[in-house]
Amino acid sequence: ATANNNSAKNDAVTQTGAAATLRLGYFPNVTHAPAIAGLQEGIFARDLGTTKLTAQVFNAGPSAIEALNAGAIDAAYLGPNPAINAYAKSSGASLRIIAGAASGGAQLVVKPSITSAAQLKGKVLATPQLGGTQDVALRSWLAGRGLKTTPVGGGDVTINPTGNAQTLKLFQDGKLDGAWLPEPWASRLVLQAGAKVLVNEADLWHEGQFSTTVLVVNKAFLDAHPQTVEALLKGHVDSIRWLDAHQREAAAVINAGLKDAAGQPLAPDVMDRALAGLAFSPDPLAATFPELLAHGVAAGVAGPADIKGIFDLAPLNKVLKAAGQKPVPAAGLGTQ
Amino acid sequence: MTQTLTPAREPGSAPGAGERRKEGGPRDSAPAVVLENLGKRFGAGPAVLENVSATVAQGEFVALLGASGCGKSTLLNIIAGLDVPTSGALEVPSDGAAFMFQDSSLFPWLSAAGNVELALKLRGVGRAERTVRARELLELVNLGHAADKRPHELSGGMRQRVALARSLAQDRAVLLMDEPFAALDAITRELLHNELERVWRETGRTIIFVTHNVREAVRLGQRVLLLSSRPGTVVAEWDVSDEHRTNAGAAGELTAGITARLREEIRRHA
Amino acid sequence: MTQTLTPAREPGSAPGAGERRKEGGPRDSAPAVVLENLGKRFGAGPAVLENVSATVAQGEFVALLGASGCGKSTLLNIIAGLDVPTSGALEVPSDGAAFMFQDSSLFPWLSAAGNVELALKLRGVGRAERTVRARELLELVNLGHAADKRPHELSGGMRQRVALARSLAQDRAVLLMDEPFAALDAITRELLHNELERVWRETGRTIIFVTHNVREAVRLGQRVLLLSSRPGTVVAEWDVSDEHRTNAGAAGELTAGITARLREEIRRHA
Amino acid sequence: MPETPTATLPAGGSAEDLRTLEAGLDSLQSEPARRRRLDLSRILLPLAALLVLVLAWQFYVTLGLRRRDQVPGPLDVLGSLGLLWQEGTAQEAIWTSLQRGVVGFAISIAVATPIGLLLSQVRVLRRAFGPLVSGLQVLPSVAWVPAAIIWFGLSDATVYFVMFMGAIPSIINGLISGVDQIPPQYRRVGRILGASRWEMALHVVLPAALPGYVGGLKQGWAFSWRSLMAAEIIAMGGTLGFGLGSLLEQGRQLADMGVVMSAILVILFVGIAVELLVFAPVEKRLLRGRGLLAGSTR
Amino acid sequence: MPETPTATLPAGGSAEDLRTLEAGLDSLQSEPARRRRLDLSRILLPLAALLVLVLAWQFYVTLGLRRRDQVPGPLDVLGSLGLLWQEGTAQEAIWTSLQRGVVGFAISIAVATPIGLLLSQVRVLRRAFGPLVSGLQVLPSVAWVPAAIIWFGLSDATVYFVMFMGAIPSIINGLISGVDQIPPQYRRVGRILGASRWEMALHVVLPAALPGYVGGLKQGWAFSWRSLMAAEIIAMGGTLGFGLGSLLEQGRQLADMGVVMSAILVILFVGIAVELLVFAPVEKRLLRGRGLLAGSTR
Ligand SMILES: Nc1ncnc2c1ncn2[C@@H]1O[C@H](COP(=O)(O)OP(=O)(O)OP(=O)(O)O)[C@@H](O)[C@H]1O
Ligand SMILES: Nc1ncnc2c1ncn2[C@@H]1O[C@H](COP(=O)(O)OP(=O)(O)OP(=O)(O)O)[C@@H](O)[C@H]1O
Ligand SMILES: [Mg+2]
Ligand SMILES: [Mg+2]
Repeated sequence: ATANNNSAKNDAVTQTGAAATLRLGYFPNVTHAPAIAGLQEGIFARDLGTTKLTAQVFNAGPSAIEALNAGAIDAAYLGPNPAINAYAKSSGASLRIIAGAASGGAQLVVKPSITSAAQLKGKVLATPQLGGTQDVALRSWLAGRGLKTTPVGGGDVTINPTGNAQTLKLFQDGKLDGAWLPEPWASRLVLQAGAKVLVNEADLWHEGQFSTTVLVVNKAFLDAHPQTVEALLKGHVDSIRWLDAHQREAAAVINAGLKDAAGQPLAPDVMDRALAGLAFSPDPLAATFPELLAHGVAAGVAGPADIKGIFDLAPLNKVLKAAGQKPVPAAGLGTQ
Repeated sequence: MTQTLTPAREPGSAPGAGERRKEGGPRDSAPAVVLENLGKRFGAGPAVLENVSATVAQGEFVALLGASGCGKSTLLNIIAGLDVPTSGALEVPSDGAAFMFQDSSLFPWLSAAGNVELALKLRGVGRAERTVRARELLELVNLGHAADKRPHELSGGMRQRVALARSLAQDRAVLLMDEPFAALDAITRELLHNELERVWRETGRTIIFVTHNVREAVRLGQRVLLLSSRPGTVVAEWDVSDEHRTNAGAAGELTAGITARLREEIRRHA
Repeated sequence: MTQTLTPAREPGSAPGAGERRKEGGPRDSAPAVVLENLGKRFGAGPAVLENVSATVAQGEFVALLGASGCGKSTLLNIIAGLDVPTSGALEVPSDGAAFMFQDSSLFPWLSAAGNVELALKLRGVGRAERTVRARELLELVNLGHAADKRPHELSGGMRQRVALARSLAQDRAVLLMDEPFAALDAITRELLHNELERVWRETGRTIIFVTHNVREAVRLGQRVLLLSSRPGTVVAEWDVSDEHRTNAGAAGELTAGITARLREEIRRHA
Repeated sequence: MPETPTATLPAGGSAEDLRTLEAGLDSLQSEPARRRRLDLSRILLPLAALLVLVLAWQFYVTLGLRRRDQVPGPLDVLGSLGLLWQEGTAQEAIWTSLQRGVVGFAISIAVATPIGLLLSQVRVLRRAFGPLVSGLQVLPSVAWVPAAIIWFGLSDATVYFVMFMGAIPSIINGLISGVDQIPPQYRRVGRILGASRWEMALHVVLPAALPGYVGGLKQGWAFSWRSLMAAEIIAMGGTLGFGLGSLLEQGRQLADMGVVMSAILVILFVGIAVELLVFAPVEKRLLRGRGLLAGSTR
Repeated sequence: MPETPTATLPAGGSAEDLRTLEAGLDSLQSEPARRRRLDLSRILLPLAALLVLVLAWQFYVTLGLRRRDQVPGPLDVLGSLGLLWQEGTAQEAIWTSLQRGVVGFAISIAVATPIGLLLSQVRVLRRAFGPLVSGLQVLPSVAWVPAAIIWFGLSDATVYFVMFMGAIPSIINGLISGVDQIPPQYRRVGRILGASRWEMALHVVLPAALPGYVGGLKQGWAFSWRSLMAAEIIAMGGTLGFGLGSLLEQGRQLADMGVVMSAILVILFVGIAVELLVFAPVEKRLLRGRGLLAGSTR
């Protein structure tokens, strides 16, 4: 009972002042580039001032959510679906999405012999996680082309929700016919296993934009330390700006960060291809969230949920305004 | 209590020579162990003991004889409180009894001395005294040289002697011994007979011991009880007088008489 | 080989009454077991056996006497091939020996009949015959009624009798028995003496048996060997003639002589 | 000083009366009757213990230290479980896992027992491979997943392989440690009875080591089951059936503590049921047959 | 028919000669000398077995059935391991995990032993909680992760908690099954010697159950170590140290088989070392002290 008391302790000491520490969780993944660059370049540390920053690397979504829920970390970079799930299951008590981080960068890659949706009938495809963004996207895309699937694996196309690293190996081994994957895995399959892009998820969304990574904070932390959350957001926005401004160095910096966090960098060609498909922006694309949820319900992997209030973009817009940038909309799903 | 003692007798079995000779001595004092119509049956099997009644006075030395498998060990177990009778009642001293088991039952993880010391320790004897006392007891059974050996390094007879030393280490008023000298050679046995008798006289313990050696029973016991087989009942008892102890002829006669009675008992079942 | 047999003798120990009486009979045939200057020592401890030399003729019935802990069981173990001597040589039949251990050593997961049947099975006896034969052997030791009991449900003497039945179930030429009747009452013991003798006569087996009962040794053995203690050596041997078997007086005399010699041996170490 | 610990002397009556009374008492005390009574307490006591734990849990939840979605109460979990049951997910998961667990465990036993016997009987093999087996035992299940996927793809074979690698070393080690505790006298008797190496293993070593071996099997079952849960997380649904491990992981991924707790409860329940219905009777019978039951609390 | 299995009769010479020769033979056969020789074979044989396995592995790789990055050869893995060593990652991971493993296991023993003794001695408790303990034993480690994070956050306490929940039920069960196999006669002797309940547990039950208990501890260690690996996957770095489990998971996440195999080899090596350096000597000593070593292949 040490870590989780931390936020409570902060409450007691400085009611609405800056927190003594901020614990930030992220994955060693190119889609989390704003976190990696911000840590690597010291941007967060600079913007947080007196608040001490601790970074916590996670391997998988569940532990990150559990840690956030328990107050073991205060903020985290996550995929939109885990964020929606956590929000819905806790009836809004657990977290708030306070900014977007990355968008784009997901593709359906298949064996070169497959060139059309019709050829997928009877094939085995993989997605990273049952009910995850890509899983839902694949299922609804297939449904749109008359191919039925069920969550337990039956139907016209078999979908195996399995870990990305395993997917790479299985594909190399010819045991999979394709996969709907986020970066850098789509790129790794293309460049290291000879896969071909059948669908780019960006093509399915309005203006080619869909959320890949968002920044969330623990709700209790947000209530207790709005000031610190603002500082974090400033660092986040600065980090994205840095990424935009230093496109050439970005790859090297992210790879250095990956090396620190995960022990190994990505191959340069994979990194370049992955970055090309991704866009970094503080806009969480709130308008796409209801559709995201609807797809999940339609695919039978999620129940209907109320996500009104999941966004708290007021602090972000304050920061953006101060930086002279355009405010972002919450699309009626929270404050803006 | 002594008055009410009427050993159950199979109808039709005539008392043999020397039977039922009553005497004075220790049996007039308060009884240490009273068995009343004890019966014992394992599970749904046949009765092993039936209507066993006997009284053992304080300080008495009683020998228990009987064919193999007649229920002697079972009876001792009941007296020691390790088993419960199926019927009947018994009175025993509340502090239980010391027991020397038929198999030596030493703890294999302790040395010979360690086994004896444990008995002393559980009795509350202090550490320093324990070591000395255990050594003395092992010397008593001629095993001073084997004090540090583990049970598996001892011969059968040596193990039995360690068990004897352990049972003597307990200071209970009643001492039960189940064939204590079975695995010993004639000479060692004789030496230990003398030692046991000395200990008995010095401490005034009540001793009930089982043996298959009729001469041993006559040599040591003040009274000899004979258990019949299937079911076990006390079918005969003999008092051993001082005359039997001093006169070899009388002892031989008694031994022969008891053996004849034992043979008769076994024949009944053959 | 019989000619070379010169039992090792402690210097200065005079042969007692009846010792070294040689006879004809089975001992003239080929030897079944030859021990030459056997020595045994456990680890770095003192010698348990030293210079043990003896020859047992085929079909001979030899009794082995000795104080408790003198090395009798160790010697039988060596003869059975369960232990290796530290020095010396021995000749035994290549098919090993049947062995009745000092503790009954029954397998607790098998019933009495199962234990006997296992011995028959490992000998290659067919299933149907096994059941019949095991039942017969148990009847022989008066345990027909306890065939289905597990060892823990048997009394000490009953377990010993099951072990006897099991050792008889083996058809080896040599039978080693370690205190086979120690836990039996006088009458059962007498019955089994007769049975054992009958089996011996009928099958012509070579039997070496250890006992602490000098009368039993004289009753059964054709020859009695006495082992000294620490270290164990054959210090004396007696031939038991037919006269000892028929004449109670002669038997008593021999028994007394052997007992006296045993006492002398033990005194030397006291 | 003398006291009367048991004073059940039947009061008066003719000898005949006495005998019938005694017979009655005896038949009451006889084995079958006692066994039935004990079995009830065997079911009721664990249930009582469970009830106490559930009450403690409810109490903890009532204290309100944690958000309800993080630490759901027993009723919430029951609701969640009911939902899973209605959907059929719970039954499917239980059935899939139980089937795999039983099949995999049976195969593990069949493979591990001869290997364990061989290692325990042949010194050189034991020395050479014993430490390796212990080493394999401490390898986490997840270590086998990459290899299993390379060899077997996403099929049930992968799941079974991961299970085997968890259970087999454990059963081997259990058997070996059971064999090590056999009194050497048993082997000596076996030799005297003329047992060949094979007969020795079959008729002496295995039965003698049986109580220890069954203890080892219990641990082996735990290893299998836990490995199975780990294997079922490799992939959920698709070509691999949906088991309890998948249910647990799905709950975690959806941040649905109700589902997580439901899965935990079901796994716990299966574990307890296997203990009560399989291992407890086997152990009891074994111990009873060897006279080891007296004084045991089993 | 008679043959001479052992014909080592010293040839001639005076009695004195003979005696010294015999003494020489004896001292050669005495315990310490033999023990030293055995210990060498205890190290060399497992190494030989390992070597054979590595050669088989190299052979499999040479066959070229699989791509090299999927099934790296021994040399590739050695290179990968060397790299990890140079970076200090390997040492850090080993040290962190070993430290946690030892501390966690020690605490597990300290907690589980009294509980196990209590359960094995008190029938009602055994009946009530025994099945529950068996149930807990089959719960996969991952089931405890959410609860651990809720209670302890991302601290070492979480890792230890997950370990305890893996190791403690296993040790309890091992002890109970050891106690169950105690010959009842020992308890009877204890009673006769006047042992109180506590003395009985300490002086009779525990030492009598020791060989079975140590076997249980070995399984308990495997459970601890595997649970530790599972716990180390929760999160890497930050407030939680970087252990072998993290290394393994990192390799898996990157699909880098070199790192995965390195981690597996290191875990295997630690497991074998613990077996050889800790459990084997303890077991051997125990068995020797009770005369159970004769005929055993240990
Ligand atoms: N646990 C048990 N279950 C069933 N029967 C038993 C049990 N213990 C003993 N018996 C039976 O009780 C009878 C008496 O056994 P007990 O050990 O008392 O005999 P004993 O007189 O001591 O014989 P011995 O002189 O051979 O030691 C035997 O027939 C035996 O089979
Ligand atoms: N494994 C062993 N390790 C050390 N010493 C042993 C071992 N086995 C036996 N001894 C010693 O060898 C000696 C002889 O033992 P053995 O069992 O042969 O005696 P025995 O003549 O059969 O005695 P008993 O008549 O009491 O059975 C004893 O002093 C014993 O302590
Ligand atoms: Mg008895
Ligand atoms: Mg002996």
